[in-house]
Amino acid sequence: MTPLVQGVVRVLFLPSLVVATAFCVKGSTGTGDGFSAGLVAAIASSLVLLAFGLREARRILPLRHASAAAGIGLLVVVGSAVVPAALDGIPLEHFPRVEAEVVQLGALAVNSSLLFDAGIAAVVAGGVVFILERAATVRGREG
Amino acid sequence: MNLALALCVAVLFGAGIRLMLDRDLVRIAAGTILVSNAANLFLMSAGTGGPAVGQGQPTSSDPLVQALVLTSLVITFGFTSLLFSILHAIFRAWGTLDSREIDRPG
Amino acid sequence: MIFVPFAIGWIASLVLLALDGTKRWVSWLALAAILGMFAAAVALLVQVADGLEPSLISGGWPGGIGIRLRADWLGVGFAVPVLGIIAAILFIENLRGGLRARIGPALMVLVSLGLTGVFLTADAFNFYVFFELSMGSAFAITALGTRGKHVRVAATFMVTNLLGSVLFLIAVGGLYHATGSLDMPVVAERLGVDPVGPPLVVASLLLAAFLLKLGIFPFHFWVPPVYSETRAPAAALLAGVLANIGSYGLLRFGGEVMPDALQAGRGLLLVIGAATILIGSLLAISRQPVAEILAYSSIAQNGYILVALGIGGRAGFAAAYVYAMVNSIGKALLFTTAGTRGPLLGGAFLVGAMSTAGLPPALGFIGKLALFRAAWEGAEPWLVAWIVGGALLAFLYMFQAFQQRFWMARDEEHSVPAARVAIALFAMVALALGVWPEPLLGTGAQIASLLVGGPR
Amino acid sequence: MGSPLPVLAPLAVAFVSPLLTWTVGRSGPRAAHRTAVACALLTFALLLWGYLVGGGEWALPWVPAWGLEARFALDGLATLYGLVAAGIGAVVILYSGRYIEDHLRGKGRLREARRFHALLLLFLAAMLGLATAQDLLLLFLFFDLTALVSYLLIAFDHEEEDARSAGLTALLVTAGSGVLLLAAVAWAWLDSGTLRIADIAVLPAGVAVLVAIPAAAKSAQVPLHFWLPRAMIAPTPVSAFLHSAAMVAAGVFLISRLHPILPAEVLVALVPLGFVSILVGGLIAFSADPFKRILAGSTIAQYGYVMVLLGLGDVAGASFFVAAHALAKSALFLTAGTVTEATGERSLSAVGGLARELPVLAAASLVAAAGLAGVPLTLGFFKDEVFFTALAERGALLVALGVASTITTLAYAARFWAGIFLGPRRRPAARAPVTLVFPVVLLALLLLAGGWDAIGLRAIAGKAGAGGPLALAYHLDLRLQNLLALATFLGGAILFVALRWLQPALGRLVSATGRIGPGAIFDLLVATVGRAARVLHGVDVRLLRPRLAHTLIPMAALVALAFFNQWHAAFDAGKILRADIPVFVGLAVAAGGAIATISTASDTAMVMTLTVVGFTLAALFALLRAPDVALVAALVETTFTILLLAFVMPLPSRSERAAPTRSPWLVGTSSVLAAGFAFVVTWEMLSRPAVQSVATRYTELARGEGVVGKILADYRGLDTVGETTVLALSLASVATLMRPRRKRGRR
Repeated sequence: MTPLVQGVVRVLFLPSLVVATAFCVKGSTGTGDGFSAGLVAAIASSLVLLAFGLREARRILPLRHASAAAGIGLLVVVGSAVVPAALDGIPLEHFPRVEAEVVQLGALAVNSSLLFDAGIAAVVAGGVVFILERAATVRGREG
Repeated sequence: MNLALALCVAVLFGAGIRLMLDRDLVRIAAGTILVSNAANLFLMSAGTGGPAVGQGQPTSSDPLVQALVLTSLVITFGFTSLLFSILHAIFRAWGTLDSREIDRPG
Repeated sequence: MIFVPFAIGWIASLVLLALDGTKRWVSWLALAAILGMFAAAVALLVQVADGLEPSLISGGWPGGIGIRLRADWLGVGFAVPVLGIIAAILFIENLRGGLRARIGPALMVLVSLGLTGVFLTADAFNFYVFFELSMGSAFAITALGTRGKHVRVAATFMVTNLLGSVLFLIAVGGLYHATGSLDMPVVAERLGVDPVGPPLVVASLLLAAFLLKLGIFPFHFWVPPVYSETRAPAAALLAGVLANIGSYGLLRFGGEVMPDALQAGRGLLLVIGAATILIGSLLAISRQPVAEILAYSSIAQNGYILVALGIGGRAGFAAAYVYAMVNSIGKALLFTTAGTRGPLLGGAFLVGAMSTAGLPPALGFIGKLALFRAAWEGAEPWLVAWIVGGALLAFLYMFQAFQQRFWMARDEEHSVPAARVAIALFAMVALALGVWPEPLLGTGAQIASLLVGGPR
Repeated sequence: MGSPLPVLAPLAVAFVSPLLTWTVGRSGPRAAHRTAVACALLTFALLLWGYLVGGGEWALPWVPAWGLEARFALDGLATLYGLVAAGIGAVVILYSGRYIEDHLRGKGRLREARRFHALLLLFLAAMLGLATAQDLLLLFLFFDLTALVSYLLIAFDHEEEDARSAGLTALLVTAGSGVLLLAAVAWAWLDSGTLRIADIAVLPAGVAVLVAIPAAAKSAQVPLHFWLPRAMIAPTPVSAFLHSAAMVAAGVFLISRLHPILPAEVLVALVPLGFVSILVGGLIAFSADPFKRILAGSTIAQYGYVMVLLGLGDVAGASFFVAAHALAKSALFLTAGTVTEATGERSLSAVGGLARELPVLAAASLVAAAGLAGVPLTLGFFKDEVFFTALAERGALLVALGVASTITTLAYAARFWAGIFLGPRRRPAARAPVTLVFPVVLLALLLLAGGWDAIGLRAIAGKAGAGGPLALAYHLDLRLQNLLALATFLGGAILFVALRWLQPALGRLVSATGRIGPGAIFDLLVATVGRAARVLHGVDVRLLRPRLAHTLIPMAALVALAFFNQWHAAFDAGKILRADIPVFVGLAVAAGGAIATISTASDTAMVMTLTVVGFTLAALFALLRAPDVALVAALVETTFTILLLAFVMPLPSRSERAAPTRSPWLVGTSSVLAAGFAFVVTWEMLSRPAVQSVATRYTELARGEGVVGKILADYRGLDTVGETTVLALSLASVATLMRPRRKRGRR
């Protein structure tokens, strides 16, 4: 890949992560939710993978932890279903309840569905990157 | 409007099936993608038929249908990548993806 | 209380995904999880038997907003036996050296989770999501389970069933558009009062999707290669367990959600069912390898479920449920036995063959008795003759398979004795359910009165 | 009807003994044999005690959901059939100890001796269950169980092809017709609301016919008799026990048990059936050469007598006849077995004049043959007397037929005995071991004792017919029965002498009817079913299997069927607003892209067109005012293109991969059909009037912003959790499948 493209990709990488978190956070007010966040992150990292090749990409991105990220994401998602069920018998109950007062952090209403979206984003991003990294290694080896 | 939507869903579905009837497994997999796209468009059109929903904001179509389509999109994404990895395994085992050779009558 | 099996399933699959499935203890951990879900399902059954209907709305939202899970006779009637069969299949597979794939155990738990979801959810789209969860794990198990050349059947299996899922998705979309709600009882009630009449087109889509799942005659072509070329546990899972999504779907969507559409399609169901019995049996007779005979036999036997549904009414629905369970237990036993070697298996296979042919005391004859009762009640003498003919053909191919597998072939290397004893125990259960058929018939009667809505 | 113990004890012992014999047998065939004999004798003794104590009844709730109750009772009928089964069973098992060891030692399968004894005992238990059952469903259960155990016993030497095919034929005829019995049970239950025989007034005629067919099949009556001669390939003890005393008795037992509730017109039909079977059985007995086939023909004939007696309504007489015949026939079968053991020969033409070498066996089997033929001073005389008294009041024709039948019986009994023990000696006979002779002597003594005062059978048979003991005695006067008996002896002697000339003609006649008889029809039927199946499979593989199209055609047919049923549904094309123009453009582009995908040359081109379709759809979703979906659709499409390229790149270019598609016209029509199918479904759905949807409640609850995000994350969170799990499992499986090639796990 020509250095120009590599430069652009490197420049673009961090802002795309910001956009991803924006989607994730804005879920409950505007468009965007966990999936779009995860996909944006996945596309960004795949761009790095394509632009810099496998070895270089492993240096820039923590590719080794991709499957771990997916695992943690899934843990959060499943947790947000199971933990409220264990506590008071109703799965997927988010805190604070709708009628309860909402903790405002600036314009952001902080509640547990943010965590839920973040978990989904982690699963999507981690999973896709893991496959791409695995596909790259297989293609690398079998030529 | 209904007629246009129905026509487009029909063409997408027909093309998808045409691909799925092919002998080459990659085209069959592509056919499944088209068929799923047709289903998603069908679901989406189910939402638009209803009365325009939502005040203030630009009237958006039925939010529940949007949620359904989103879920179906993600599931299709998961399954299609699984299907392609199976094709990859078949290619490694058989060296070909032409279903005529592979589908020796069992 | 109703969320307990889900919680166990999710946590266990999460843990198992992280572990290396090829190790033996991981497979045993998966078995423990499935047994936990089975116990939770039995607890739900006890609650339903006491007359109360446990239900719960996810997220604590008011009705219609959140997704409603509920356990009624139909849901629990399917969940308990199916989870039991999965546990039995995995138990026998563990004794034989466990699943080969790294994420095998996790997939087995995910199949159980998916099926529990399918049986216990009252929301049509949620049904689709759990339907996809169990199908996805089945695709993965087949893909990972088959060796070398056989991996091609995973493609055939996946492509056909993806088409089936698309049909079901379109049907759910249609149902939502026609009634404005996804909650099954609400959909049923609004469809009942619908001026335009039942959406027959949506009903035909549902029928096609579930017939494809059951492998019934016009949609049966994917069943023989897939059932006969996957390894024993995967084939037992597909034939014995996943076919139930088809029968449950027909009972739930046909019996509860769209009863008048089912009534309109009665004749069609009878014809398709009868054709499946004849063609499935003939194809089974024509084949030599035992795995293929069993594959075609499961097509033929599922035809009886269609016939029972075609008769409909209280006796028809009861017969459909009893036959669904008879097929699941029978096929799971047969496929597992066909996959193992050694003494004691002849007896187990014989019990399975007896059940398929309808020979007492194995549990098959209970299904036939319920079917005969429904047929006589529905005043369909031609159907009685057809079922008798089907039974004769079943005698022919099942005992030909028995003789060919156990009397002609000599088994050189024997499987692990513990596995063979486990299979013998599984056969004992099939015998016990035949000698004391109360659980099946009682649940069948309850389901029939639930669907027909008559006095409990 | 007394305490449950008298019926419970024998049943319990009977059902435990096969398991007991199987486990004890582990230490050796001798141990298995001794336990088996002990168990059979114990069952016999318990039954006798139960009868003497006055019988008993035992009921337990079986299937409350259908109001069924498992009820067993030791009444007269049950005692008689139980005693016959247990008694003959004990004698046969005593005999089979030595027989089966020699039989199996030759084949190197000695360790299977315990399985043989266990199966015999299981059969005994099934017969006992059948005899004592008081409920129609229980009758069916044990009726079919006997058929299954007989299948396992007939095909005991399962390495021989014809043993297997004989077993399968027997199973198909007896258990196959058992399914008719199950249909009858279901009908009777619907008709009278209960399955308890005592509570049913009368069975409808249809049910009676459905009961008569399996009964006739199991008692080897014409036309379903052909399985019995073929089943003679089974080891001798099996023939002696099943095919003389127990298995074939189950059929007539079924009719005797249901006799009070069977309509008269069906019972009467049994009389001609019986006589035809007597004729056909006699023919087989006259023309057959192997010992056991003669006896098989004789069994068919003798059970013809029983059918006639049942047809005339004499249940007591029929039961007495079954008991007397069982003693004689099993003794003759055992004789045949011993002769085969001693000489190694199986047919009459190969033996002769063995009286001198096997004197005791000759004497005992003479008594048995006399018993079969109804010679005075043996129990057999009374069975013929019963037969004649029943026929006496029914007019001259039946009496004549009766005499003709007894003449044939005398003739083939004499043919069997004389053929073996008299005439020129063709082959030397080794000394027969005591254990193979003693059982025949025991049965012969019983027959002689029976000749004196019918060893108590008169009382038991009387009770079986729910009446007083049978009036049987020697009357030295010129009553009709005595005259008929004399006529029988005269006729029989003449026929036996005439046999020497009739023999070849009869042989040709039987082999001719054999080609068109029911047996041949059965084989033809099975063969044609097999051929039709293979043809169908050819069609299935060539046409159906490889192509998905054949799923679509029935699917389209289903939808069309539903569509035309609702023809009146209003179809409206919907209004065209100026604002919708971009939507139409988007739809057109998407459709165009889809069609373009079909004709792309290489894989990468196909992936590109797929992306075009994907992105147009994303744009469409945006135009249809669904921003969230548009966003995710676009992102999924991009990720997907990258993944697809990663998969597609390593594959060889398509040109050398794919050959031209199969018959294009079929593929063309199927896809057009599918398109039409989708068009109909979508349009029919879109034309339905808009309905008040739950979506409005979601919007109010979420106060109008970020509704879709809230639905996904909160209101319908369970869907999303499920879907994320699906995604996780798919990605995990892809990762495992994509692992570079290395030996995956140990075998």
